[in-house]
Amino acid sequence: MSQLEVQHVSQTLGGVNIIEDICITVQAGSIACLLGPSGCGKTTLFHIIAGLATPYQGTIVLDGKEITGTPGKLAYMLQKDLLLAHKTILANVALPLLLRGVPKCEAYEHARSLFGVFGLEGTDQRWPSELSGGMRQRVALLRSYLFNNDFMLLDEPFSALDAFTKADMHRWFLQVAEELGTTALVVTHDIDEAVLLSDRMYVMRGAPQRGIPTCIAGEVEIAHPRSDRKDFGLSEDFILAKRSVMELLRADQDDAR
Amino acid sequence: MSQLEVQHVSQTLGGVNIIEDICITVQAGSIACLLGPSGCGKTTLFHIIAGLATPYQGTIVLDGKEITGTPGKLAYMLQKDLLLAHKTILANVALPLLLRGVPKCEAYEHARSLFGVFGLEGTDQRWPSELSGGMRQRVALLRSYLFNNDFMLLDEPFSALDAFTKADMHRWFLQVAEELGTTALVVTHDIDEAVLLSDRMYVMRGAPQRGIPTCIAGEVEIAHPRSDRKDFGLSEDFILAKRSVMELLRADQDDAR
Amino acid sequence: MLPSPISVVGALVGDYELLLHHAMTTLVEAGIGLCAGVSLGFVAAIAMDHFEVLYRALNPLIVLTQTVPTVAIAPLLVLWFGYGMLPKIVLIVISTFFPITVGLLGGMRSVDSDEIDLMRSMGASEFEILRHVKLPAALPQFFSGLKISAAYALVGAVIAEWLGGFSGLGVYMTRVRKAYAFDRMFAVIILISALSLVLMRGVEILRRLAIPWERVRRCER
Amino acid sequence: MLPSPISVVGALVGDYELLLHHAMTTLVEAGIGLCAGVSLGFVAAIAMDHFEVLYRALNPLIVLTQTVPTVAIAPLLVLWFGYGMLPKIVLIVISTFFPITVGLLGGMRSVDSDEIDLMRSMGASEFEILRHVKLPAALPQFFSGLKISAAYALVGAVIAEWLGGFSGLGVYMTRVRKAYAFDRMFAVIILISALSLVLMRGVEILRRLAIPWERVRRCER
Amino acid sequence: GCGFKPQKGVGSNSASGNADPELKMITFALDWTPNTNHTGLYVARERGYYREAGLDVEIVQAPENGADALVASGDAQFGVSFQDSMAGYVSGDAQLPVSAVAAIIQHNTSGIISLADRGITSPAKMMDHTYATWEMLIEQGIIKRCVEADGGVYDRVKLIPSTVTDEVSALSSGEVDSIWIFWGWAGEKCKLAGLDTSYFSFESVDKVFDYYTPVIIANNMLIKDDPKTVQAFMDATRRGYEDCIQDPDAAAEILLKAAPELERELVVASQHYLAEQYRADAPVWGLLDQKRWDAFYAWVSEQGFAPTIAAGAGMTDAFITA
Ligand SMILES: Nc1ncnc2c1ncn2[C@@H]1O[C@H](COP(=O)(O)OP(=O)(O)OP(=O)(O)O)[C@@H](O)[C@H]1O
Ligand SMILES: Nc1ncnc2c1ncn2[C@@H]1O[C@H](COP(=O)(O)OP(=O)(O)OP(=O)(O)O)[C@@H](O)[C@H]1O
Ligand SMILES: [Mg+2]
Ligand SMILES: [Mg+2]
Repeated sequence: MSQLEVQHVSQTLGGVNIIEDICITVQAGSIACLLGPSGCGKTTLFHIIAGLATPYQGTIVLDGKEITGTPGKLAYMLQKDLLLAHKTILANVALPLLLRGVPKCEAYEHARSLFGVFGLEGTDQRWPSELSGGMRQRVALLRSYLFNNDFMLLDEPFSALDAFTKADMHRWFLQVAEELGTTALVVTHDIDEAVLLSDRMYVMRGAPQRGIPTCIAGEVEIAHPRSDRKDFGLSEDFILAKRSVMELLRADQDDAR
Repeated sequence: MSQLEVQHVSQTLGGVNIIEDICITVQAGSIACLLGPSGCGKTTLFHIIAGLATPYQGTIVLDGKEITGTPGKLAYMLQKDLLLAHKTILANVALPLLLRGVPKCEAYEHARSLFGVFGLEGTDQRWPSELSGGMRQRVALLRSYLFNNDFMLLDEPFSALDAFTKADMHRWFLQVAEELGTTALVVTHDIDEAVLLSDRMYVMRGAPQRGIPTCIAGEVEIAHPRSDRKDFGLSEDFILAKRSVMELLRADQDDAR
Repeated sequence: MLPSPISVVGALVGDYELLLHHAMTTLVEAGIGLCAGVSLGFVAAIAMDHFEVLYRALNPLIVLTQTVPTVAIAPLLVLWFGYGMLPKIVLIVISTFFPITVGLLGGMRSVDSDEIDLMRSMGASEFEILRHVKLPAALPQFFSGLKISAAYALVGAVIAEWLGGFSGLGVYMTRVRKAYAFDRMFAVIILISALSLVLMRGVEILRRLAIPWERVRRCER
Repeated sequence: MLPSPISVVGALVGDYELLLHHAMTTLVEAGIGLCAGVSLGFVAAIAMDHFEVLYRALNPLIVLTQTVPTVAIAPLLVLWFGYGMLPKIVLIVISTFFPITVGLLGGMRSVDSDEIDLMRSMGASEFEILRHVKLPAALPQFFSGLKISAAYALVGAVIAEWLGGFSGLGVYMTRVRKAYAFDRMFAVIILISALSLVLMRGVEILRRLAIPWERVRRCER
Repeated sequence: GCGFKPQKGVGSNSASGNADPELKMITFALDWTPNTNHTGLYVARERGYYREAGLDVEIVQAPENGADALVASGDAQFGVSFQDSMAGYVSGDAQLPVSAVAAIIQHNTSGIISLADRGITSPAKMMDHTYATWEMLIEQGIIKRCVEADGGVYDRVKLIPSTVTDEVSALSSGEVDSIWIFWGWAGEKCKLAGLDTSYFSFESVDKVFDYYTPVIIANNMLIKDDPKTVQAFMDATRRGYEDCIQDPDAAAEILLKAAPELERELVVASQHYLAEQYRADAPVWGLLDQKRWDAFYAWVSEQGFAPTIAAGAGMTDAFITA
């Protein structure tokens, strides 16, 4: 269980102000979703949180320790699946375990045991180029999970999945988070998904390419306990949360025009 | 306006039977959506229709002419965005026009005039690596559109877009299809999107990696005219169609287990 | 055996005019040879990429040209092509086109096959695929090859001049060596190295200009 | 001037035993030299990739080793390293490590920066990034370089043997050349070419084994 | 770098530039780089002797050991070679169609040089010392014969492969004890460098080793079809060498003008030495004595270094007459 704080982060890329003064807090053991228009700077922010880029301003704090610019502290699933073309699927998935010093046999064993849950049976000896887009995405998710299931940073983890596979993965994710007390920050474009998965949603607003730096438009808390999200989609809490987010997003949309 | 017929197509890859005896007809001027579980073989089928792969069995017929194994006959937007890293965004978008022999100036002019509609203002001189995932997807869609807007084959064209940008693109797509009489076959995981955009939906069923070759589970016709899809989402036709598709998909899901 | 640096500099300054004259000859030979070698390497790579048959047929032949020690065939080259520039340029071409061909072929074959599919789906001809995808993608490896080739072009010219001839740094080198003038020997070696460095620096600058998108990648996200 | 093919084959058969003996020497030299050159090239590339300072410092130096005509420094090498194998191996190393270094460096620098980001996000050390991403990605270019180097190793050995020595194909070659035995001259050239072809074929096979994922890509979708 | 004028013209393009179309184009291939062995040719060209003879002579620097092939193929009409290396192709079944037409230096001025403190004053003293060999059969045969004639055992000469390009440093660094040199160039260089050396010539050990080295060779077809041109060329060349004998200093200047890369001091010293040696005791420069020629080849054949060589093979004394 880890707590993440994004404090007053701003970033400039190629001379363009992308995000400005972003503050986000993800409570230990909770799941937060980040929504915002395409190109607003979600991935940019995630790169900073993951320590892969240094922000122009601001700090990232994990469990009270500053980790700005320090990679390797949390699991980061990038938007591109980025499977290493020269490793088999199994080797790709087991890589984070090897990096952590787990012996090869054990790492492969452990990785293989999760292939079923992810609907990847029979693909362990295949090369990445032999998998479909959705399968690659699941491989990338599994890899991130194996690296660190204490804090996960997921950039559109389910976008290439069909409705039912996606529902399966949601169920798995919620269950794992419940069991292990995983903390997570998830980017998604699917509002239903955001409401279903998270305790809190942050909505970003801005259009950096048109000169409007992105900031946080608002946040929406979901009171409904995460442990009880079966058939949540039809509950009032759900509709309420969804409507709030839609309003925040729409305001942004109108704003940007 | 073109009519596409996929006749009894089967394919085997790496010794695995992926799809078996697939038959699909897309009427001239209509839009069809293709749904199916992740990894079932949608992209495989699209590669065959686009002429990039030769099927093990079966033929592809466009406007009464067989085009099996002949690429270049229709616009194909691949699942990966595949922007050429060594060309600017504008050059990427204008490429199909140049390939068709349009003079450079004119091609660039024409391409640039559509940047606004796609929310890509100010990106024309950028390199692909400087764009966000959703922006890249829109660039790829624009490129396909410029290649051929008579028949379009779109593999998850909107999956990386947020709800509002997606709605914008839907509106644009329906309008263009209406105006130009575009015929299209679209892969999507979003059932709402499928019902919203199409005249007919095909649902695939199978799990080739587990030894179950994919076939067509069924098709759903949407009677509601495409020219009148505003607020369609709340209509009875919509709910009806959605439910039918869900049933087909679910049956598949249960089946595969 | 090793002359003092002062006497080497002295030789460099003292023979300034003579060295300049010889260097011109060598540079012209190296320049023509490099251009011809690069062109040939280009054509060979493209042809071999396009026609698998040609690849199978030409590959051993090309390897062969690299395996015959140049100094061994030098007398033959003189016999066939005379005493002028031609045998020298032939020799330089032989030693420069190989890295270009290997680099370009490697680069063109490493292109993501999906990108080629994309181009094919847009009805691109083989030539258009070459122009828009394969060549740009092969540029980094091409420049790696060009760097090697540029280094060899000058040395190749010098060695070729040992074949005989009237001027050139290789001629100068053999003569001063025979005359026991080791300070001048080192002076010309330094000159050759300096010229090579300038040449390779030029390749580096060309590379930067030709691959602008590489600069962007470095930019942190 | 050109001997008839029959007399060349005659020479090849007639001098069979002698050629075999000389070829052994040359192959051993080329083998040791190539291994040493590849190792050195490897180390240099990795060091230069890792330390930008080193890159700036070493790059001109490495280029320099390529620009000094080997035959010019050959006497110095003998002076420093004696008459044995050492000066020959040094010469081969000098001519083989360059393509390796250039290829590896080029390959390592062409890695998708996102893949490196991914590795960093998983807390990978520089060494682990090298091992899991950069080196595998540089393999195609490495093998392009190795192909060039292998071709040069044998020729380098032959040229090095002109430095003097008691056996080796280069020694044989100078002897028959001085004796104007052109049939045997061509016989040895053919032998050298054949050996090179075998060597490069070996590199090609190694490449196939080392890059299994390349085979998959060819597979049509 | 004073007075350097680039030589122009390549191969057979005699019609271009300011070449006189009346003149007959002749290509002369040096054995390698220009040196004092070649001065007579440069003098003859510089002073217009060739032009007067109706010839336009171009002097080219051939690849090492390459002149013979060039002359044999007819790409050059004349060239420089050595009687010992010609043994490889004047008999047997791979003959080159060339013949020696003049001796550049009348006697064999080569021998073994060593540092004085090694005490190699006669061939037998080479025992237990190193000798840099080119590994040629004839070369080693000569050393063997010399050592044995002096009462030594050849096997005790320590052979090392020759990599010597600079005799002075090879000797003074101790890299090698004894080296085969031509006195007119390397010997004079050692003297100029102030080395204290011992030297003996092969000719002084055994008269059979007074063979001709270096010689001017001509293409056999040319000799047969156009003896007039050969004669005209040889006459003009002889005038050149005779000028060298007369005025070594002026000859040195002419060589230096053609090859400014050479070291003036050495060229002058060498020129003075060779002034005595070009003609030596012969009545005219260039004379070839068939008896001496045959005597050496008889020894070569007898040792089995070459197939039997017929009398007078590879030479003609028709163009230089006393
Ligand atoms: N080259 C190949 N060799 C072997 N199997 C392959 C190859 N390419 C694809 N496959 C298999 O074919 C099946 C279908 O892949 P395809 O990409 O068509 O799926 P898809 O329906 O597009 O899935 P998604 O929705 O995840 O993109 C997958 O199980 C995949 O593993
Ligand atoms: N290297 C760069 N140089 C300049 N601008 C960049 C660079 N990288 C990203 N950008 C810009 O930063 C903005 C935000 O990009 P980012 O990828 O963070 O968006 P995103 O919110 O993740 O969008 P999406 O939902 O489409 O993935 C975009 O406008 C993009 O063009
Ligand atoms: Mg993003
Ligand atoms: Mg797909």
